[in-house]
Amino acid sequence: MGASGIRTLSRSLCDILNAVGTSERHGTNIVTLVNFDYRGFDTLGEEYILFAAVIGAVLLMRTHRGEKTSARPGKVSEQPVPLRTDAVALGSRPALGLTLIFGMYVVLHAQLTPGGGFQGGAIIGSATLLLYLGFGYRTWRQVMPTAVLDPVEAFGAGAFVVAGLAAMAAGAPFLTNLLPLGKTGSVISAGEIPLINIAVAIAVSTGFAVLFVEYLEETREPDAGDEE
Amino acid sequence: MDFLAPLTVALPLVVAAILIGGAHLWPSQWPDAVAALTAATVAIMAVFLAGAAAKAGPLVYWFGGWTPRHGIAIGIAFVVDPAGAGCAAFVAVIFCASFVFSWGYFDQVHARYHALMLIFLAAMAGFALTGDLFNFFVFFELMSTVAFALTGYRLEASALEGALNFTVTNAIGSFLMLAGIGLLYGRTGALNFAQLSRALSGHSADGLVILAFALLIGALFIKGAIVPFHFWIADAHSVAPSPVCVIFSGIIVPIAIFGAARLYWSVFAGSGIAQAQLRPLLVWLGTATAVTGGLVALMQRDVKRLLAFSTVSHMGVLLVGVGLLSAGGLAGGMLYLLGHGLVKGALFMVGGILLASCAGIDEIELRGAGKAFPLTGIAYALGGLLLAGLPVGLEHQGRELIDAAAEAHGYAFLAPILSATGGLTGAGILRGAGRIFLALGPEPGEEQQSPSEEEREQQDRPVWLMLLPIGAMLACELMLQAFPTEAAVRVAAASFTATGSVVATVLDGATWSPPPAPPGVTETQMMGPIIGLSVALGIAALELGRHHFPRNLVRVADLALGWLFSALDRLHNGIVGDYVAWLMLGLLVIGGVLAIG
Amino acid sequence: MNHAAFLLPAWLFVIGLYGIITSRHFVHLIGCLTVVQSSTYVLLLSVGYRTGAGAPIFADHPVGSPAVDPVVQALVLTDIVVGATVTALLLALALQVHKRKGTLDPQRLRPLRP
Amino acid sequence: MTPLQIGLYLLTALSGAAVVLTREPRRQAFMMGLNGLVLALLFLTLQAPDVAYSELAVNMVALPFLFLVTLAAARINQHRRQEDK
Repeated sequence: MGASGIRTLSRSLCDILNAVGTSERHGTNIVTLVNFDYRGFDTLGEEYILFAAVIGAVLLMRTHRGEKTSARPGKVSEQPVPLRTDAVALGSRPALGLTLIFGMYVVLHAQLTPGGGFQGGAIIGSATLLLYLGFGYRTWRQVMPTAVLDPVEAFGAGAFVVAGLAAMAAGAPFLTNLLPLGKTGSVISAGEIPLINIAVAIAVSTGFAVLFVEYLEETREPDAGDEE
Repeated sequence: MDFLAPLTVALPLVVAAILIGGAHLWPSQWPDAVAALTAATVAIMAVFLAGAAAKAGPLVYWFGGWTPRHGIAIGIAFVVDPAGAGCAAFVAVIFCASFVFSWGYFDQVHARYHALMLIFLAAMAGFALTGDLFNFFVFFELMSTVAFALTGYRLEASALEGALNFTVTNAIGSFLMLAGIGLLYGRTGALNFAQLSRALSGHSADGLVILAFALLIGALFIKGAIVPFHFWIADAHSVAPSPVCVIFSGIIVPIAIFGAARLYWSVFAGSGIAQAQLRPLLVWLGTATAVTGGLVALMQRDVKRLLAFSTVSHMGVLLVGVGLLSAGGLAGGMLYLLGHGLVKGALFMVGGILLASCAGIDEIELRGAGKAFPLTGIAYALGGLLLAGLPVGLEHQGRELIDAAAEAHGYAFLAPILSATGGLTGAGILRGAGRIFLALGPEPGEEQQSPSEEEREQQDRPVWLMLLPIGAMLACELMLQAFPTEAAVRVAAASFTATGSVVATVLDGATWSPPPAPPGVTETQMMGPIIGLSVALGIAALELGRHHFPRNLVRVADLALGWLFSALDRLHNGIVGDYVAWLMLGLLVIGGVLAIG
Repeated sequence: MNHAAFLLPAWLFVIGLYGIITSRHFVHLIGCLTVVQSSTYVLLLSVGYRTGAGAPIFADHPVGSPAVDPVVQALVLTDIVVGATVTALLLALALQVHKRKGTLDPQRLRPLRP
Repeated sequence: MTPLQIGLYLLTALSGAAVVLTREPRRQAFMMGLNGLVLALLFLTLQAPDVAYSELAVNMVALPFLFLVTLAAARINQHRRQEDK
């Protein structure tokens, strides 16, 4: 009986995975092994939910907004709406680097310690906010043009499917691991998991970045064409 | 042949990513062509799968090669049975038609529309084929998310807030389903349908299993627009672009009922949830849905809202078919699903033509505006007659099987009621056809002006291109009768309901022995079509000719029926909080009835 | 004691729904929706929890030591990130509604009807 | 169940209710951030560090930010509407 108080009929699936996961897949984080190997197909679906939600939000906001917005913040009762102050700007710059490194660490050690493409991607995506807070809207938009973000996100999403299809091309079932498993405990281990993790992290982080860009665009003045 | 199973999902997904990745590179019309081709390919693959599954029994495909160990499922499986594959094929065909219909319509959004639609298609194919509970949820959620995105897309819609009602209620549906999965997993430690079924069978259903069942079914009923979970549907349909409505009404709503059937037979059939309680519950919910939907549909003057509520009504009939919990009833439901999807899709496309050509969707405002489009009018009227019960086509065959199954379970009295509800929805459509395409009915007065703003869907494609898929879909509905579709569906329903054999095939690799198909209908009952058609034609004639009747008579009739319609109208008030309250009430009813038993 | 673990998700579910039903601001309503959502996560993790067991990560404790259920964790962790983007989509819708109607009060935002 | 877990269960119940009962959307966004932190701690004690990461990254930072930006944009829109009138 589990602590949750449910009269459990069998615990076999979870026990099997905890018992054999590490020796079978050469990774120590069973959650990641479940996510990206045993039940990788679910994760593929989840990644596409995220992808679809972001496309949907972009479609909604970009088509409802005029074609162009300026870099000037919008106003409420003649006062520009301040979203960042000097102190915040100063603090954000060093935080940006730290957060990015931490996010990448979380992505790359997924099969070993807690972390993975989803969490790391969310952290990296949020780090782009620090870019805005630290360097301002204009720089931020120059570093991350939408024309680049969209294809990169699509690449992240598509790469997962392609990994699955590659297995089929090799004659194995969809999403079967093709790479050597490596040494348990090293960063490059557990077969394709690190690669898929990076793909997911790309899709998630650009997804969040696109959302932030689109949302902040909503707070800009429409481009009247009289300045700049 | 197995390798086609994952491709039905993977192909549209990868094409969607490519379309977005190069969004700015594609010449206009390319995304249209690529999307239509992809949908057609998926349809062909699914047809092959259905054929293979009909011959050799369900094909089991384990993703990542994680086959069961000692009878315990480790990974995710697709269990491709003829019904699921047939459903996927049908979905892909409707998508193909919808892509042809919307050719060039969405040029300015750089393939985003096409990518979303392809993800939509993949989600539904996966939903129909999967044999794993959480995977089922993932595709369910993927469907919902894409639907949210597509609903809010139309820019000039006057009722964008309808999209909010839709998203909030359906998001709650997703949470309900996830909670149900959690409870069920806690009880059984399994996610595979077959494994769940094996773990649950032989035990009496206690409160936890019943709660889980109620949550899962409730979630599917929200998507399936079953009363009282249906409130979002018209709000969503009046906002979404017509090609998307084709998918919503023709597929996504009925496929949720299909999903409920899948859950029942794959997981709960042996779980000790008493059929004695479940059958009347589902049958009465279905009947209530059919009646409510029919009445509310009749009140609408916005063509798309009318069609949306008629979908509610038809989902009630479908639920009765499924809820009889017999292979025969299910076979009827599946045929009905096919027929309804084809007809309703065609009708929504007519709505799209009206929006594109006449810049309006309000039936009274459009009086006579359709005179220039006789073919469109004929298609619209034919659709109305088919929904009302014209004794030809797949939908009619489905209705006959449902009636027969109802009779076998002691619900013979339902057949005329269901026929009459079909008549109600047909009446609304025929009334619209008479008014729009023949300029029948009274001249609209000042106060009759449409409350909606001017709406228009972009028209940059010839009418014949839009008529093409309409004609093809109606032809399918009528012609497929000539092929042994009905017999094939009965065989599919038999293997769909053979829970024990499916479980053994999936977990133990047992050889498949085909179960006997339920009997077909031997003698045609003319009672149903007569009731349906007379209700439809009668009400349509009364409404269109009301200015010829003595004024006092009309006033008395309005007074007599007014309270009913205004009460129904007040319920559909567009306030999301009320919708959510209704939803919880429905959940309590389902859980309560099953728990008391 | 054991059934107490279900009280929290049930409570979060009910209070979130209460908020949705009574909400007078769509952004607030979406906030309540995230509370309902979090109830499902708490439920799933409670279901997989076992007293005295460690995390299903065998980096610092050996394989074979008791661990909680990794499957529910895998299900929840992706859903949290994905749920956030779906919430973002809802917010985007709310924003467009506000642009057109100038209000976010559900009581004043009724779709037009015949 | 440890005392720490019981304490966090109670705290989660409170913070969840607080999110709902904070009717002013801007303050609610900050409450949501706090709720995310409490949930992340609860998930940690339920031996789910992966999930805690997820919850922390998303519900403490990203979502409250999006809520705040939505509200700011709505206020700017309101202002524009009034100006137009």
